[in-house]
Amino acid sequence: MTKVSYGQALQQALDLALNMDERVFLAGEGIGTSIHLDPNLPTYGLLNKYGSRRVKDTPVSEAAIAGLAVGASAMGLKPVVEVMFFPFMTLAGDMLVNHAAKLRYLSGGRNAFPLTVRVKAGVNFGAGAQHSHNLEAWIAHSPGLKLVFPSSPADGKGLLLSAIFDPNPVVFVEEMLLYWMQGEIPEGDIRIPLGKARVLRPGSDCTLVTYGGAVYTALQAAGTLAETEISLEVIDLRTLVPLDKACILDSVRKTGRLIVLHDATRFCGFGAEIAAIAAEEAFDSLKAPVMRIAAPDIPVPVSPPQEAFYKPAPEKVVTAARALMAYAQ
Amino acid sequence: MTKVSYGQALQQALDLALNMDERVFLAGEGIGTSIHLDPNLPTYGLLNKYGSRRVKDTPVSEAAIAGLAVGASAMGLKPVVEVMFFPFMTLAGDMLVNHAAKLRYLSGGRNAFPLTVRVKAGVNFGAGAQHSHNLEAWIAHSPGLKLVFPSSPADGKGLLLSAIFDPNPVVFVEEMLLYWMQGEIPEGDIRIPLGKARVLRPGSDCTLVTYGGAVYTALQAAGTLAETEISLEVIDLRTLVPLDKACILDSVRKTGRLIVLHDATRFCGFGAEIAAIAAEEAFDSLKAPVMRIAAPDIPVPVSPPQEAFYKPAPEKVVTAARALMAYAQ
Amino acid sequence: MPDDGLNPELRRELYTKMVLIRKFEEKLIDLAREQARVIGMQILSVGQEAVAAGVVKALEPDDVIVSNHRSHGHLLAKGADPKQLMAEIMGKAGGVNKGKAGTLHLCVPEINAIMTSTVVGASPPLGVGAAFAQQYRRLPHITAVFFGDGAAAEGSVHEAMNLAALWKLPVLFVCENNAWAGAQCLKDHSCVEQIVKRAAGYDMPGEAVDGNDAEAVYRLSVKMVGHCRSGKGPALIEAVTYRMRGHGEHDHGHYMDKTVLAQWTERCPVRRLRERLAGEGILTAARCDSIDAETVALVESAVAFGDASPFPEPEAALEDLWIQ
Amino acid sequence: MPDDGLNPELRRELYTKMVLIRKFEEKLIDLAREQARVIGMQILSVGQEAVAAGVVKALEPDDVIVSNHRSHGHLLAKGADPKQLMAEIMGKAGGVNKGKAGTLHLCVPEINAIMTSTVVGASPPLGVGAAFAQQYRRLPHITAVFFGDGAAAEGSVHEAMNLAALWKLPVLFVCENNAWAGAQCLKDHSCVEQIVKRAAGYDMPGEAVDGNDAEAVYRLSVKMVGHCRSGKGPALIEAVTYRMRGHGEHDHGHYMDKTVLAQWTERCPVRRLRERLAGEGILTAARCDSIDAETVALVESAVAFGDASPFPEPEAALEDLWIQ
Ligand SMILES: Cc1ncc(C[n+]2csc(CCOP(=O)(O)OP(=O)(O)O)c2C)c(N)n1
Ligand SMILES: Cc1ncc(C[n+]2csc(CCOP(=O)(O)OP(=O)(O)O)c2C)c(N)n1
Ligand SMILES: [Mg+2]
Ligand SMILES: [Mg+2]
Repeated sequence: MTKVSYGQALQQALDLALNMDERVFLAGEGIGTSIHLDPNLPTYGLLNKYGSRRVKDTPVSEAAIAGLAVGASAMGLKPVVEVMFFPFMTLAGDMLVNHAAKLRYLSGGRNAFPLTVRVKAGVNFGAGAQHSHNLEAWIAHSPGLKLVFPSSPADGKGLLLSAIFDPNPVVFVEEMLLYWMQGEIPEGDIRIPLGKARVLRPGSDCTLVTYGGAVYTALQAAGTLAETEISLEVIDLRTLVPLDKACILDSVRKTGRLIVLHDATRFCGFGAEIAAIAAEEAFDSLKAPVMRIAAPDIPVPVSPPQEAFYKPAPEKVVTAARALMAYAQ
Repeated sequence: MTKVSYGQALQQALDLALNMDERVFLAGEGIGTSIHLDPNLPTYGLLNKYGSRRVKDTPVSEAAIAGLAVGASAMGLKPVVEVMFFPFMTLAGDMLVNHAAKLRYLSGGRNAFPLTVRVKAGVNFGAGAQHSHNLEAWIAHSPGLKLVFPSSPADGKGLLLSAIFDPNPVVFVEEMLLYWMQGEIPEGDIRIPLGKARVLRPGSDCTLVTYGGAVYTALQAAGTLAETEISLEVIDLRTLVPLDKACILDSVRKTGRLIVLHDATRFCGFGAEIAAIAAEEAFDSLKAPVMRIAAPDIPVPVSPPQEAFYKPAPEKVVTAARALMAYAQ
Repeated sequence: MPDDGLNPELRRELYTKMVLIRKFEEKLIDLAREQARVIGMQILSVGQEAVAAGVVKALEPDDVIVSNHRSHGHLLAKGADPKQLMAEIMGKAGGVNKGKAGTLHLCVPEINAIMTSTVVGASPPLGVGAAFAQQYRRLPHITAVFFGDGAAAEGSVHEAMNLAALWKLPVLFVCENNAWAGAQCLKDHSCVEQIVKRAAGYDMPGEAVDGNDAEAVYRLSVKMVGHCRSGKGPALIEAVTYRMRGHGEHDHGHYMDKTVLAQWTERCPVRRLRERLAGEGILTAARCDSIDAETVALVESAVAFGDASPFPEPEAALEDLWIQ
Repeated sequence: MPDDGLNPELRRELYTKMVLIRKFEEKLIDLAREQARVIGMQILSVGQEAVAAGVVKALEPDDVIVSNHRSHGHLLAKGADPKQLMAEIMGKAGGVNKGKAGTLHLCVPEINAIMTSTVVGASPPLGVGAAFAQQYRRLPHITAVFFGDGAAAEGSVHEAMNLAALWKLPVLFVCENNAWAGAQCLKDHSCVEQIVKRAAGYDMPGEAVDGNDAEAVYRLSVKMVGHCRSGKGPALIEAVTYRMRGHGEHDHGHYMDKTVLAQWTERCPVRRLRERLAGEGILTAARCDSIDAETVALVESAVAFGDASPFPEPEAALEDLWIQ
């Protein structure tokens, strides 16, 4: 185990993958030569180490970058391409959703697209709605794409390695504001299987399901709640597609209460799916309504107090958990 | 009242809007001169009637078509543009989601985008996943866009008129296979307000929430169920954003049971939002689990038996309703 | 290596391929009329056979093609099995894609036709990705990408060309300018009459050619394929041709000028080549007739194969999405 | 009508505008260093002021501009209030967009700067839409669209140009080629050295100009604006200039060649115009100094205005999305 930042953990995964498999290459805008000179960024130093054949800076052309990944993966390569910020995923949408996700299926299983798309998510860096807009629910609603959204350095490394070597197309979401967060990671090619959630903090009163940066909002709230003897079980999904339904349902059946939390907007967000699954498959265990905590249904504003308002705060989780505990059917 | 097809009803709305307001213009691929010579298509005959200044055939350029709508509406026009099939919405996504939906908000309310995007949805025309892929959940998860999905000629006409004259950007989904379905419509500029659902068939045992072409699946199931004395209340949402939550909740509080039905795929589909709302806000009225009936999480295959398999059938609703009635907590 | 001299054998092969495409698609015209024998839209390349035959003849078997919604000709020219193709177009389990693709997304890996997309403008970025893999793996192969004059208006085509030229990828862009994008004629959807004008904007060679002359298409293709294969980057061919039918068989072309159509019918690429080869004594009329008859028989056997194949099981729709 | 002769008054105005842009942004450099006085990235046009000033001077007040992420210069040139702009960049309630836009999405309707997008490549299709409205309403106005050399690789730019040229829309495309797209220099992201080469592919006039010479930019703009306004369709200007700082103030330009930067510093557009006007006796050095000093004072008062303005209420984030 070594202690590195989330960004460095991702970097190690990229480095290992490049090192282990000649079929892996990276491409994206400024992933080689970057305006940022920060060793905590995932692609830092890789151009120097692997050269411009394997680490490719591209023009500002999201559709072509995604097309590059689709076409190259159809030929057996393992592209790892970057879409800089989640809102720009719209520009890569046709290539990913209509091609990477569908063409294998339509071919009757005759081709394959073992590609990975890395994309940055997150609010609270003051750039506003055209840079900050978590669209994981779009990807999750596109059959044929896997979807990973890790919250820690160790998960980041292990899941990115799994994503890169998964034979299916994977969208890998990086929580930008975590790049500098430190954590222990194992050395070497240690993979974490896609599709396995993790109980980050066991609890008995109420289940909280979340992922990505919101995990820390949840843990903070769990700490506060513990002071007043409410025991919150925090589940980090890690992979959104395929979803570890068993982990969620086991927990809800145990606690009888469910809060879903994410930084994306509420309406038709990923939380709706989790809530729906609980209402369908754990209905008889539920002792109280399901609660979703999410961003309000607005674009991300730039002004700091408003951007802070946008992002769900731990206090909202605390209030929700208390309300659920107080609920009498 | 006159009897016309769904397509002709939409046509009347377009015709009226063009006639009433000089600021309205239409643009899209083949909306003027079309490969289809069918009076049931919404834009049939309008080029002849209004000329090429107001009814504009465009190049095959979805981003430019959407950009045209955004830019022209910012200047006070009321564009009604067409994206031919839902999957091609991916190509217009940046202009609609990052611009039409966000720029007014980011401007602090200083501009406006009174545009309408018409798009065709539907399976069962044998074209496969690159033509058939209902993405209404994407739009619904994009704050700043209204979303309409009418199921009948009268609704189509009344809602399209409201959409065109709404000061906000609206995505208007047309259920392609209904174009030829006949129904009564009122004459003249009769509008149906956005955001109002409709109870299509009152019932007391179980609520079914749906929209678009799936409404007919629901009604057929309701008929079958009535034979065995299960009374299904069928709600046609008509507008998905803004959502008529009150109508849904009133019904669920009355029946205590909820089925959600749509032709889009299940995972993170619009049905998840409805199910989540029920689990949050009508929990104490629910007598049984919520059930979602939707397409399986696969792309739309071409082969007829498989395409038929993809589309949720009335029998699934019947089975679900019976299961809910038999459910004992 | 393809012979870049047009020897008699090669010319006969060109003719044979074109007849195959024509007869195959003429059969589809019939089948489309008989409801439910073929699935979905039938988007045919009748009149454009010389482009598919001429370009593909200039490729090696290991070269890759990426096709669009009007794909039958490209795939047959590359060597796709007419039986499996026909069964697929019928939506049958014996189809090359088990019935999941139908006519619009045919994928035939065994002939290196790895992707077909019916999203207009998608083939160029897909093909650029394939060509990248060829360059990356230092293969001597190239990728040929087919797209239409209508597709040339899509942003994806621009991005693909810039990237290909910037990285000197071995991709041959083949714009089949058939004068139509749906019901819009060229002057209604393109600001330039010649798409090939755009090549200069990417510092890549571009040439237009009579797309109804298979030999001319072949000759230009050999040159451009040579350019791509030599590592000098992409090239653009604009094959000027004409869509002899409606956009698809559901379109009766009410907006098409019958005089213009008649003029292009005069220039039918199959007949032209036949007459030329007959004139030069390379194929006798009798030999042509027997090629035609053999092809018709081949196509009939493809239809019989398709008819005999069952539809896939409905539940098999759940297969083929994920690799475990 | 703008005078297309470069009379002394106009030349003085050009200078004054450029000084305003330069001083405004130099202040932002300071503020960006003092944490939390300005919000988000500061993407400045230092060194590119001649493009904004020259192009906008050739426009009428009723003409529209659509800008991109590097917008301050365009907006100030068009007449945006520095106070409200500064307050907005600080995220304050008194900002031109109530703090919601920050630096990247400034919208200033009163000067017909109706949209700014930080999505690279978005300004051309947005501007084409605006120009369509001008043509549709038979207005005598045009739309000028600013975008970068990096943006030229986006598909949206291609679609916008084709549509504008096809419909002869009154839109002036202004490509500010500042040699960089983030940390990628032109030869690493574009297959052509001159973006203007692409104009021919749309049958529209296109000319490159020294983007560090405000008078040359103005002269070419007058010509191109005239073309657009006369109903002949769009035109493309490529203003060749240089980004004198990092991509934004968070970027210290470690990848930039200091020698090249020094060469371009020699060609500073503000100094060049000042020296030229002084040399010709149009502005004395003293007058220049007093313009500079007045501008600094103006900028300081803008900062004071911004400082004095409160942050918006958090809950006001819920406003301004929908029109009821
Ligand atoms: C992105 C997208 N937009 C629209 C369509 C509908 N469409 C199918 S073919 C076609 C015309 C294409 O014209 P062209 O590229 O010239 O090819 P051709 O049909 O003439 O062979 C259109 C608009 C589509 N399939 N994909
Ligand atoms: C669609 C999109 N992709 C990527 C980015 C990130 N980005 C911001 S500015 C920039 C470079 C743009 O270069 P150019 O168009 O030349 O403008 P300049 O910054 O040089 O003024 C990039 C890649 C973005 N904002 N939008
Ligand atoms: Mg065509
Ligand atoms: Mg630049």
